[in-house]
Amino acid sequence: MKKEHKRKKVLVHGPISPQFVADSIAKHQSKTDIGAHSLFLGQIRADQKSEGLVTGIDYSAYEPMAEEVFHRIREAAFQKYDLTCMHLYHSLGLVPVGMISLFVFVSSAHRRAAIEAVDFIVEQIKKDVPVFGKELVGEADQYVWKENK
Amino acid sequence: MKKEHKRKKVLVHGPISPQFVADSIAKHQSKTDIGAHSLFLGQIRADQKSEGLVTGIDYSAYEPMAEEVFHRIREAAFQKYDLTCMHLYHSLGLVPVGMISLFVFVSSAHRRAAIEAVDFIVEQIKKDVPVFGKELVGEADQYVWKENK
Amino acid sequence: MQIQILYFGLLADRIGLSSETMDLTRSLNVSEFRQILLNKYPFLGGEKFKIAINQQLAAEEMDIPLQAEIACLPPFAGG
Amino acid sequence: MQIQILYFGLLADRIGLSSETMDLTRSLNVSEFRQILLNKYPFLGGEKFKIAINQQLAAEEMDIPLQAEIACLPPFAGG
Repeated sequence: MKKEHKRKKVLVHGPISPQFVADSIAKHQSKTDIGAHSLFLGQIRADQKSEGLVTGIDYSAYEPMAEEVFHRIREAAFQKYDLTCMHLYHSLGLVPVGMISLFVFVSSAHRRAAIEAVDFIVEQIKKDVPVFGKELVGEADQYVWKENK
Repeated sequence: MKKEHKRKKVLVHGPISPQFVADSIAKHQSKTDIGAHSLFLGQIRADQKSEGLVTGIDYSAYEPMAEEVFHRIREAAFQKYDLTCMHLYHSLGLVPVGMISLFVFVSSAHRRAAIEAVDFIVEQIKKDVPVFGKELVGEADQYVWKENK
Repeated sequence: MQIQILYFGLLADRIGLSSETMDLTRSLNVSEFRQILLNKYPFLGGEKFKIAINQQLAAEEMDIPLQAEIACLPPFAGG
Repeated sequence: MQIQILYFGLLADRIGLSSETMDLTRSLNVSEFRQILLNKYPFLGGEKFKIAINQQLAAEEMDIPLQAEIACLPPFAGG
Protein backbone atom coordinates (compact mmCIF):
# COMPACT_ATOMS: atom_id res chain seq x y z
CA MET A 1 0.00 0.00 0.00
CA LYS A 2 1.29 3.40 -0.91
CA LYS A 3 0.67 6.32 1.40
CA GLU A 4 -2.22 8.67 0.72
CA HIS A 5 -1.13 11.87 -1.02
CA LYS A 6 -1.63 15.41 0.14
CA ARG A 7 -5.04 16.80 -0.72
CA LYS A 8 -4.83 19.62 -3.23
CA LYS A 9 -7.56 21.93 -4.44
CA VAL A 10 -8.41 21.19 -8.07
CA LEU A 11 -11.14 23.72 -8.81
CA VAL A 12 -9.85 27.14 -9.82
CA HIS A 13 -11.69 30.25 -10.87
CA GLY A 14 -11.74 31.09 -14.59
CA PRO A 15 -9.56 29.80 -17.45
CA ILE A 16 -6.19 28.11 -16.92
CA SER A 17 -3.48 30.18 -18.62
CA PRO A 18 -0.64 28.82 -20.77
CA GLN A 19 1.68 30.68 -18.39
CA PHE A 20 0.34 28.66 -15.47
CA VAL A 21 1.11 25.49 -17.46
CA ALA A 22 4.66 26.72 -18.12
CA ASP A 23 5.20 27.53 -14.45
CA SER A 24 3.98 24.06 -13.48
CA ILE A 25 6.45 22.46 -15.89
CA ALA A 26 9.32 24.65 -14.71
CA LYS A 27 8.72 23.63 -11.08
CA HIS A 28 9.54 20.03 -12.05
CA GLN A 29 13.02 20.69 -13.38
CA SER A 30 14.51 20.04 -9.95
CA LYS A 31 12.87 16.60 -9.79
CA THR A 32 15.61 14.68 -11.54
CA ASP A 33 13.97 11.27 -11.25
CA ILE A 34 11.33 12.38 -13.78
CA GLY A 35 11.85 11.26 -17.38
CA ALA A 36 8.41 11.88 -18.86
CA HIS A 37 5.64 14.45 -18.45
CA SER A 38 2.26 13.84 -20.00
CA LEU A 39 -0.16 16.75 -20.11
CA PHE A 40 -3.77 17.02 -21.16
CA LEU A 41 -5.52 20.35 -21.75
CA GLY A 42 -9.23 20.68 -22.38
CA GLN A 43 -10.01 23.73 -24.53
CA ILE A 44 -13.46 25.23 -25.15
CA ARG A 45 -14.68 24.60 -28.70
CA ALA A 46 -16.88 26.97 -30.71
CA ASP A 47 -19.36 24.18 -31.50
CA GLN A 48 -22.30 24.94 -33.76
CA LYS A 49 -25.60 24.31 -31.94
CA SER A 50 -29.05 24.80 -33.39
CA GLU A 51 -29.30 27.86 -31.10
CA GLY A 52 -26.03 29.36 -32.43
CA LEU A 53 -22.28 29.15 -32.00
CA VAL A 54 -20.87 28.32 -28.54
CA THR A 55 -19.00 31.34 -27.13
CA GLY A 56 -17.95 29.88 -23.79
CA ILE A 57 -18.87 27.53 -20.96
CA ASP A 58 -19.93 28.65 -17.52
CA TYR A 59 -18.87 25.87 -15.13
CA SER A 60 -20.34 25.13 -11.73
CA ALA A 61 -19.82 22.20 -9.39
CA TYR A 62 -20.97 20.47 -6.27
CA GLU A 63 -17.66 21.67 -4.93
CA PRO A 64 -16.99 19.54 -1.83
CA MET A 65 -18.03 16.35 -3.62
CA ALA A 66 -16.10 17.33 -6.77
CA GLU A 67 -12.93 17.88 -4.73
CA GLU A 68 -13.47 14.54 -3.01
CA VAL A 69 -13.91 12.72 -6.32
CA PHE A 70 -10.84 14.43 -7.81
CA HIS A 71 -8.93 13.23 -4.75
CA ARG A 72 -10.13 9.66 -5.24
CA ILE A 73 -9.16 9.75 -8.93
CA ARG A 74 -5.67 10.98 -7.93
CA GLU A 75 -5.28 8.18 -5.41
CA ALA A 76 -6.53 5.58 -7.88
CA ALA A 77 -4.05 6.78 -10.54
CA PHE A 78 -1.15 6.70 -8.05
CA GLN A 79 -2.13 3.12 -7.13
CA LYS A 80 -2.52 1.98 -10.71
CA TYR A 81 0.56 3.61 -12.31
CA ASP A 82 4.10 4.25 -11.17
CA LEU A 83 4.03 8.05 -11.00
CA THR A 84 6.30 10.69 -9.52
CA CYS A 85 3.68 13.40 -9.28
CA MET A 86 0.31 14.55 -10.50
CA HIS A 87 -1.48 17.88 -10.69
CA LEU A 88 -5.10 18.45 -11.65
CA TYR A 89 -6.87 21.74 -12.29
CA HIS A 90 -10.43 22.35 -13.45
CA SER A 91 -12.07 25.71 -14.05
CA LEU A 92 -15.19 27.08 -12.41
CA GLY A 93 -17.07 30.07 -13.78
CA LEU A 94 -16.85 31.39 -17.31
CA VAL A 95 -14.27 29.99 -19.70
CA PRO A 96 -14.50 31.61 -23.15
CA VAL A 97 -13.99 29.69 -26.39
CA GLY A 98 -10.30 28.94 -27.08
CA MET A 99 -9.42 29.02 -23.37
CA ILE A 100 -8.42 26.06 -21.21
CA SER A 101 -10.75 24.57 -18.59
CA LEU A 102 -8.93 21.34 -17.67
CA PHE A 103 -5.24 20.73 -17.01
CA VAL A 104 -4.03 17.23 -16.15
CA PHE A 105 -0.28 16.98 -15.53
CA VAL A 106 1.36 13.64 -14.73
CA SER A 107 5.07 12.89 -14.34
CA SER A 108 6.89 9.60 -14.16
CA ALA A 109 10.32 8.08 -14.61
CA HIS A 110 9.08 6.46 -17.82
CA ARG A 111 6.75 7.41 -20.65
CA ARG A 112 4.25 4.54 -20.57
CA ALA A 113 3.06 5.19 -17.02
CA ALA A 114 2.69 8.93 -17.66
CA ILE A 115 0.76 8.56 -20.92
CA GLU A 116 -1.55 5.81 -19.67
CA ALA A 117 -2.27 7.61 -16.41
CA VAL A 118 -3.41 10.77 -18.22
CA ASP A 119 -5.79 8.73 -20.34
CA PHE A 120 -7.24 7.07 -17.22
CA ILE A 121 -7.53 10.34 -15.29
CA VAL A 122 -9.28 12.26 -18.08
CA GLU A 123 -11.81 9.46 -18.56
CA GLN A 124 -12.57 9.31 -14.83
CA ILE A 125 -12.96 13.09 -14.60
CA LYS A 126 -15.45 13.18 -17.48
CA LYS A 127 -17.43 10.33 -15.96
CA ASP A 128 -17.41 10.85 -12.20
CA VAL A 129 -16.86 14.46 -11.16
CA PRO A 130 -20.00 16.54 -10.43
CA VAL A 131 -19.11 19.50 -12.60
CA PHE A 132 -21.82 21.14 -14.69
CA GLY A 133 -21.45 23.28 -17.79
CA LYS A 134 -23.71 25.89 -19.28
CA GLU A 135 -22.73 26.36 -22.91
CA LEU A 136 -23.37 29.95 -23.90
CA VAL A 137 -24.60 30.17 -27.47
CA GLY A 138 -25.33 32.92 -29.95
CA GLU A 139 -25.55 36.64 -29.36
CA ALA A 140 -28.31 36.89 -26.76
CA ASP A 141 -28.30 35.27 -23.33
CA GLN A 142 -29.08 31.81 -24.66
CA TYR A 143 -27.48 28.66 -23.32
CA VAL A 144 -27.56 24.87 -23.47
CA TRP A 145 -26.62 22.53 -20.63
CA LYS A 146 -23.64 20.42 -21.63
CA GLU A 147 -23.61 16.67 -21.08
CA ASN A 148 -20.54 14.39 -21.33
CA LYS A 149 -20.99 11.34 -23.51
CA MET B 1 -6.23 10.64 -48.91
CA LYS B 2 -5.45 13.67 -46.84
CA LYS B 3 -3.03 16.22 -48.23
CA GLU B 4 0.59 16.15 -47.14
CA HIS B 5 1.34 18.67 -44.40
CA LYS B 6 3.91 21.44 -44.45
CA ARG B 7 7.39 20.26 -43.56
CA LYS B 8 8.59 21.73 -40.29
CA LYS B 9 12.01 21.55 -38.72
CA VAL B 10 11.91 19.38 -35.60
CA LEU B 11 15.50 19.49 -34.40
CA VAL B 12 16.31 22.51 -32.25
CA HIS B 13 19.49 23.49 -30.49
CA GLY B 14 19.63 22.94 -26.71
CA PRO B 15 16.83 22.34 -24.19
CA ILE B 16 13.18 23.17 -24.87
CA SER B 17 12.00 25.76 -22.35
CA PRO B 18 8.69 25.73 -20.45
CA GLN B 19 8.12 29.20 -21.89
CA PHE B 20 8.33 27.79 -25.40
CA VAL B 21 5.68 25.22 -24.43
CA ALA B 22 3.45 28.00 -23.06
CA ASP B 23 3.85 30.06 -26.23
CA SER B 24 2.94 27.03 -28.35
CA ILE B 25 -0.23 26.49 -26.31
CA ALA B 26 -1.18 30.17 -26.47
CA LYS B 27 -0.92 30.17 -30.28
CA HIS B 28 -3.75 27.62 -30.39
CA GLN B 29 -6.33 29.70 -28.57
CA SER B 30 -7.58 31.13 -31.85
CA LYS B 31 -8.21 27.63 -33.23
CA THR B 32 -11.71 27.21 -31.89
CA ASP B 33 -12.31 23.78 -33.39
CA ILE B 34 -9.78 22.32 -30.92
CA GLY B 35 -11.20 20.66 -27.80
CA ALA B 36 -8.20 18.69 -26.58
CA HIS B 37 -4.45 19.17 -26.45
CA SER B 38 -2.21 16.28 -25.52
CA LEU B 39 1.42 17.05 -24.75
CA PHE B 40 4.40 14.86 -24.04
CA LEU B 41 7.67 16.19 -22.63
CA GLY B 42 10.80 14.10 -22.30
CA GLN B 43 12.97 15.29 -19.42
CA ILE B 44 16.57 14.24 -18.71
CA ARG B 45 16.82 11.98 -15.67
CA ALA B 46 19.78 11.87 -13.24
CA ASP B 47 20.11 8.12 -13.60
CA GLN B 48 22.70 6.30 -11.51
CA LYS B 49 25.19 4.48 -13.75
CA SER B 50 28.15 2.42 -12.57
CA GLU B 51 30.34 5.31 -13.80
CA GLY B 52 28.41 7.90 -11.76
CA LEU B 53 25.28 10.04 -11.88
CA VAL B 54 24.02 11.29 -15.27
CA THR B 55 24.39 15.08 -15.48
CA GLY B 56 23.04 15.59 -19.00
CA ILE B 57 22.72 14.16 -22.49
CA ASP B 58 24.57 15.46 -25.51
CA TYR B 59 22.37 14.69 -28.52
CA SER B 60 23.49 14.34 -32.10
CA ALA B 61 21.60 13.15 -35.17
CA TYR B 62 21.88 12.17 -38.77
CA GLU B 63 20.02 15.38 -39.35
CA PRO B 64 18.56 15.11 -42.87
CA MET B 65 17.39 11.54 -42.26
CA ALA B 66 16.06 12.42 -38.80
CA GLU B 67 14.00 15.31 -40.22
CA GLU B 68 12.71 12.99 -42.96
CA VAL B 69 11.67 10.33 -40.42
CA PHE B 70 10.01 12.94 -38.18
CA HIS B 71 8.09 14.09 -41.25
CA ARG B 72 6.96 10.53 -42.02
CA ILE B 73 5.84 10.04 -38.40
CA ARG B 74 3.82 13.28 -38.61
CA GLU B 75 2.15 12.17 -41.83
CA ALA B 76 1.40 8.72 -40.42
CA ALA B 77 -0.19 10.23 -37.29
CA PHE B 78 -2.34 12.61 -39.37
CA GLN B 79 -3.51 9.62 -41.46
CA LYS B 80 -4.22 7.42 -38.46
CA TYR B 81 -5.94 9.93 -36.13
CA ASP B 82 -8.33 12.81 -36.62
CA LEU B 83 -6.06 15.69 -35.63
CA THR B 84 -6.24 19.45 -35.98
CA CYS B 85 -2.53 20.09 -35.63
CA MET B 86 0.74 18.64 -34.47
CA HIS B 87 4.10 20.07 -33.44
CA LEU B 88 7.27 18.11 -32.74
CA TYR B 89 10.54 19.38 -31.29
CA HIS B 90 13.65 17.43 -30.36
CA SER B 91 16.85 18.85 -28.91
CA LEU B 92 20.34 18.59 -30.34
CA GLY B 93 23.45 19.35 -28.32
CA LEU B 94 23.68 19.38 -24.54
CA VAL B 95 20.53 19.07 -22.46
CA PRO B 96 21.30 19.10 -18.72
CA VAL B 97 19.44 16.94 -16.19
CA GLY B 98 15.93 18.28 -15.42
CA MET B 99 15.65 20.00 -18.80
CA ILE B 100 13.37 19.00 -21.67
CA SER B 101 14.67 17.33 -24.85
CA LEU B 102 11.43 16.23 -26.54
CA PHE B 103 8.14 18.09 -26.96
CA VAL B 104 5.23 16.42 -28.74
CA PHE B 105 2.11 18.57 -29.03
CA VAL B 106 -1.06 17.24 -30.64
CA SER B 107 -4.47 18.93 -30.87
CA SER B 108 -7.82 17.53 -31.87
CA ALA B 109 -11.52 18.23 -31.56
CA HIS B 110 -11.77 15.29 -29.16
CA ARG B 111 -9.61 13.78 -26.41
CA ARG B 112 -9.22 10.19 -27.65
CA ALA B 113 -7.54 11.10 -30.92
CA ALA B 114 -5.15 13.52 -29.20
CA ILE B 115 -4.12 11.13 -26.42
CA GLU B 116 -3.71 8.10 -28.69
CA ALA B 117 -1.76 10.06 -31.29
CA VAL B 118 0.80 11.24 -28.72
CA ASP B 119 1.34 7.67 -27.58
CA PHE B 120 1.88 6.54 -31.19
CA ILE B 121 4.20 9.45 -32.04
CA VAL B 122 6.44 9.04 -28.98
CA GLU B 123 6.83 5.30 -29.64
CA GLN B 124 7.74 5.91 -33.29
CA ILE B 125 10.26 8.61 -32.39
CA LYS B 126 12.04 6.36 -29.88
CA LYS B 127 12.16 3.52 -32.40
CA ASP B 128 12.83 5.09 -35.79
CA VAL B 129 14.57 8.46 -35.60
CA PRO B 130 18.40 8.45 -35.97
CA VAL B 131 19.15 10.54 -32.90
CA PHE B 132 22.07 9.57 -30.68
CA GLY B 133 22.69 10.46 -27.07
CA LYS B 134 25.88 10.67 -25.07
CA GLU B 135 24.98 10.47 -21.38
CA LEU B 136 27.47 12.51 -19.41
CA VAL B 137 28.22 10.86 -16.08
CA GLY B 138 30.11 11.78 -12.94
CA GLU B 139 32.52 14.66 -12.38
CA ALA B 140 35.17 14.05 -15.03
CA ASP B 141 34.61 13.86 -18.78
CA GLN B 142 33.09 10.39 -18.67
CA TYR B 143 30.13 9.34 -20.75
CA VAL B 144 28.00 6.38 -21.78
CA TRP B 145 26.17 6.02 -25.11
CA LYS B 146 22.42 5.84 -24.53
CA GLU B 147 20.30 3.18 -26.19
CA ASN B 148 16.48 3.15 -26.38
CA LYS B 149 14.89 -0.11 -25.33
CA MET C 1 -37.06 14.37 9.97
CA GLN C 2 -35.36 17.18 8.12
CA ILE C 3 -33.18 16.86 5.05
CA GLN C 4 -31.29 19.47 3.09
CA ILE C 5 -31.52 19.23 -0.69
CA LEU C 6 -29.03 20.84 -3.07
CA TYR C 7 -29.77 21.37 -6.76
CA PHE C 8 -27.14 21.87 -9.43
CA GLY C 9 -26.84 22.90 -13.05
CA LEU C 10 -29.90 22.27 -15.16
CA LEU C 11 -31.95 21.20 -12.11
CA ALA C 12 -31.24 24.36 -10.13
CA ASP C 13 -32.01 26.27 -13.31
CA ARG C 14 -35.38 24.58 -13.94
CA ILE C 15 -36.53 24.58 -10.30
CA GLY C 16 -35.26 28.09 -9.65
CA LEU C 17 -33.65 27.05 -6.36
CA SER C 18 -30.13 25.96 -5.45
CA SER C 19 -31.20 24.43 -2.15
CA GLU C 20 -34.18 23.83 0.11
CA THR C 21 -35.00 21.86 3.24
CA MET C 22 -37.81 19.36 3.51
CA ASP C 23 -39.48 17.91 6.59
CA LEU C 24 -40.20 14.23 6.04
CA THR C 25 -42.91 12.44 8.01
CA ARG C 26 -41.09 9.12 7.77
CA SER C 27 -37.76 7.78 6.61
CA LEU C 28 -37.41 7.28 2.87
CA ASN C 29 -35.16 5.52 0.49
CA VAL C 30 -33.69 7.30 -2.54
CA SER C 31 -36.29 5.99 -4.93
CA GLU C 32 -39.15 7.22 -2.72
CA PHE C 33 -37.45 10.59 -2.34
CA ARG C 34 -37.05 10.84 -6.11
CA GLN C 35 -40.79 10.25 -6.50
CA ILE C 36 -41.65 12.98 -3.98
CA LEU C 37 -39.39 15.33 -5.91
CA LEU C 38 -41.07 14.48 -9.23
CA ASN C 39 -44.50 15.03 -7.65
CA LYS C 40 -43.38 18.42 -6.42
CA TYR C 41 -41.63 19.39 -9.69
CA PRO C 42 -43.42 17.43 -12.42
CA PHE C 43 -41.46 19.28 -15.16
CA LEU C 44 -38.36 17.30 -14.05
CA GLY C 45 -39.96 14.12 -15.35
CA GLY C 46 -37.91 14.07 -18.53
CA GLU C 47 -34.57 14.86 -16.88
CA LYS C 48 -31.92 12.33 -15.93
CA PHE C 49 -30.33 12.99 -12.57
CA LYS C 50 -28.29 11.17 -9.94
CA ILE C 51 -28.72 11.58 -6.23
CA ALA C 52 -25.83 11.88 -3.80
CA ILE C 53 -26.20 11.46 -0.04
CA ASN C 54 -23.54 13.23 1.99
CA GLN C 55 -21.39 13.59 -1.15
CA GLN C 56 -21.58 9.96 -2.23
CA LEU C 57 -23.66 8.74 -5.16
CA ALA C 58 -26.55 6.73 -3.72
CA ALA C 59 -28.28 3.64 -5.07
CA GLU C 60 -32.06 3.89 -5.45
CA GLU C 61 -32.74 1.44 -2.61
CA MET C 62 -30.48 3.22 -0.10
CA ASP C 63 -32.22 4.69 2.96
CA ILE C 64 -31.75 8.39 3.56
CA PRO C 65 -30.16 8.88 6.99
CA LEU C 66 -31.03 11.59 9.51
CA GLN C 67 -29.59 15.04 8.82
CA ALA C 68 -28.56 13.95 5.36
CA GLU C 69 -27.33 16.38 2.72
CA ILE C 70 -29.00 15.28 -0.50
CA ALA C 71 -27.67 16.55 -3.81
CA CYS C 72 -29.53 16.24 -7.09
CA LEU C 73 -26.97 16.03 -9.89
CA PRO C 74 -27.77 16.43 -13.58
CA PRO C 75 -25.41 14.90 -16.19
CA PHE C 76 -21.75 15.77 -15.62
CA ALA C 77 -19.93 18.07 -18.01
CA GLY C 78 -16.42 18.31 -16.60
CA GLY C 79 -13.30 18.29 -18.71
CA MET D 1 33.15 3.22 -57.55
CA GLN D 2 33.23 5.79 -54.76
CA ILE D 3 30.93 5.85 -51.76
CA GLN D 4 30.69 8.31 -48.92
CA ILE D 5 30.33 6.85 -45.45
CA LEU D 6 28.98 8.77 -42.47
CA TYR D 7 29.50 7.60 -38.88
CA PHE D 8 27.34 8.69 -35.94
CA GLY D 9 27.31 8.51 -32.17
CA LEU D 10 29.23 5.63 -30.68
CA LEU D 11 30.59 4.56 -34.08
CA ALA D 12 32.05 7.97 -34.91
CA ASP D 13 33.44 8.01 -31.39
CA ARG D 14 35.14 4.57 -31.65
CA ILE D 15 36.45 5.03 -35.19
CA GLY D 16 37.49 8.64 -34.58
CA LEU D 17 35.95 9.79 -37.86
CA SER D 18 32.56 11.29 -38.72
CA SER D 19 32.91 10.52 -42.42
CA GLU D 20 35.21 9.03 -45.01
CA THR D 21 35.09 8.02 -48.66
CA MET D 22 35.97 4.58 -49.97
CA ASP D 23 36.81 3.46 -53.49
CA LEU D 24 35.22 0.10 -54.16
CA THR D 25 36.59 -2.21 -56.86
CA ARG D 26 33.18 -3.75 -57.50
CA SER D 27 29.59 -3.16 -56.48
CA LEU D 28 28.61 -4.52 -53.07
CA ASN D 29 25.52 -5.29 -51.15
CA VAL D 30 25.03 -4.01 -47.61
CA SER D 31 26.15 -7.24 -45.99
CA GLU D 32 29.41 -7.28 -47.97
CA PHE D 33 30.01 -3.61 -47.13
CA ARG D 34 29.43 -4.35 -43.46
CA GLN D 35 32.08 -7.09 -43.62
CA ILE D 36 34.62 -4.74 -45.23
CA LEU D 37 33.94 -2.25 -42.45
CA LEU D 38 34.46 -4.88 -39.76
CA ASN D 39 37.71 -5.98 -41.41
CA LYS D 40 38.91 -2.37 -41.42
CA TYR D 41 37.70 -1.64 -37.86
CA PRO D 42 37.72 -5.01 -36.06
CA PHE D 43 36.91 -3.30 -32.70
CA LEU D 44 33.37 -2.67 -34.07
CA GLY D 45 32.71 -6.42 -33.97
CA GLY D 46 30.67 -6.24 -30.78
CA GLU D 47 28.59 -3.21 -31.80
CA LYS D 48 25.08 -3.31 -33.23
CA PHE D 49 24.52 -0.85 -36.04
CA LYS D 50 22.11 -0.24 -38.89
CA ILE D 51 23.08 0.96 -42.31
CA ALA D 52 21.15 3.60 -44.24
CA ILE D 53 21.59 4.22 -47.97
CA ASN D 54 20.67 7.72 -49.09
CA GLN D 55 18.79 8.28 -45.79
CA GLN D 56 16.74 5.08 -45.90
CA LEU D 57 17.44 2.06 -43.72
CA ALA D 58 18.78 -0.68 -46.00
CA ALA D 59 18.27 -4.43 -45.83
CA GLU D 60 21.44 -6.54 -45.76
CA GLU D 61 20.90 -7.92 -49.27
CA MET D 62 20.36 -4.51 -50.88
CA ASP D 63 22.93 -3.46 -53.49
CA ILE D 64 24.73 -0.19 -52.86
CA PRO D 65 24.11 2.15 -55.81
CA LEU D 66 26.63 4.49 -57.43
CA GLN D 67 27.37 7.72 -55.55
CA ALA D 68 25.53 6.42 -52.52
CA GLU D 69 25.64 8.16 -49.16
CA ILE D 70 26.03 5.36 -46.63
CA ALA D 71 25.31 6.08 -42.96
CA CYS D 72 26.32 3.76 -40.13
CA LEU D 73 23.82 4.21 -37.31
CA PRO D 74 24.30 2.92 -33.77
CA PRO D 75 21.24 2.32 -31.55
CA PHE D 76 18.83 5.26 -31.48
CA ALA D 77 18.42 7.31 -28.31
CA GLY D 78 15.86 9.96 -29.21
CA GLY D 79 13.11 11.09 -26.90
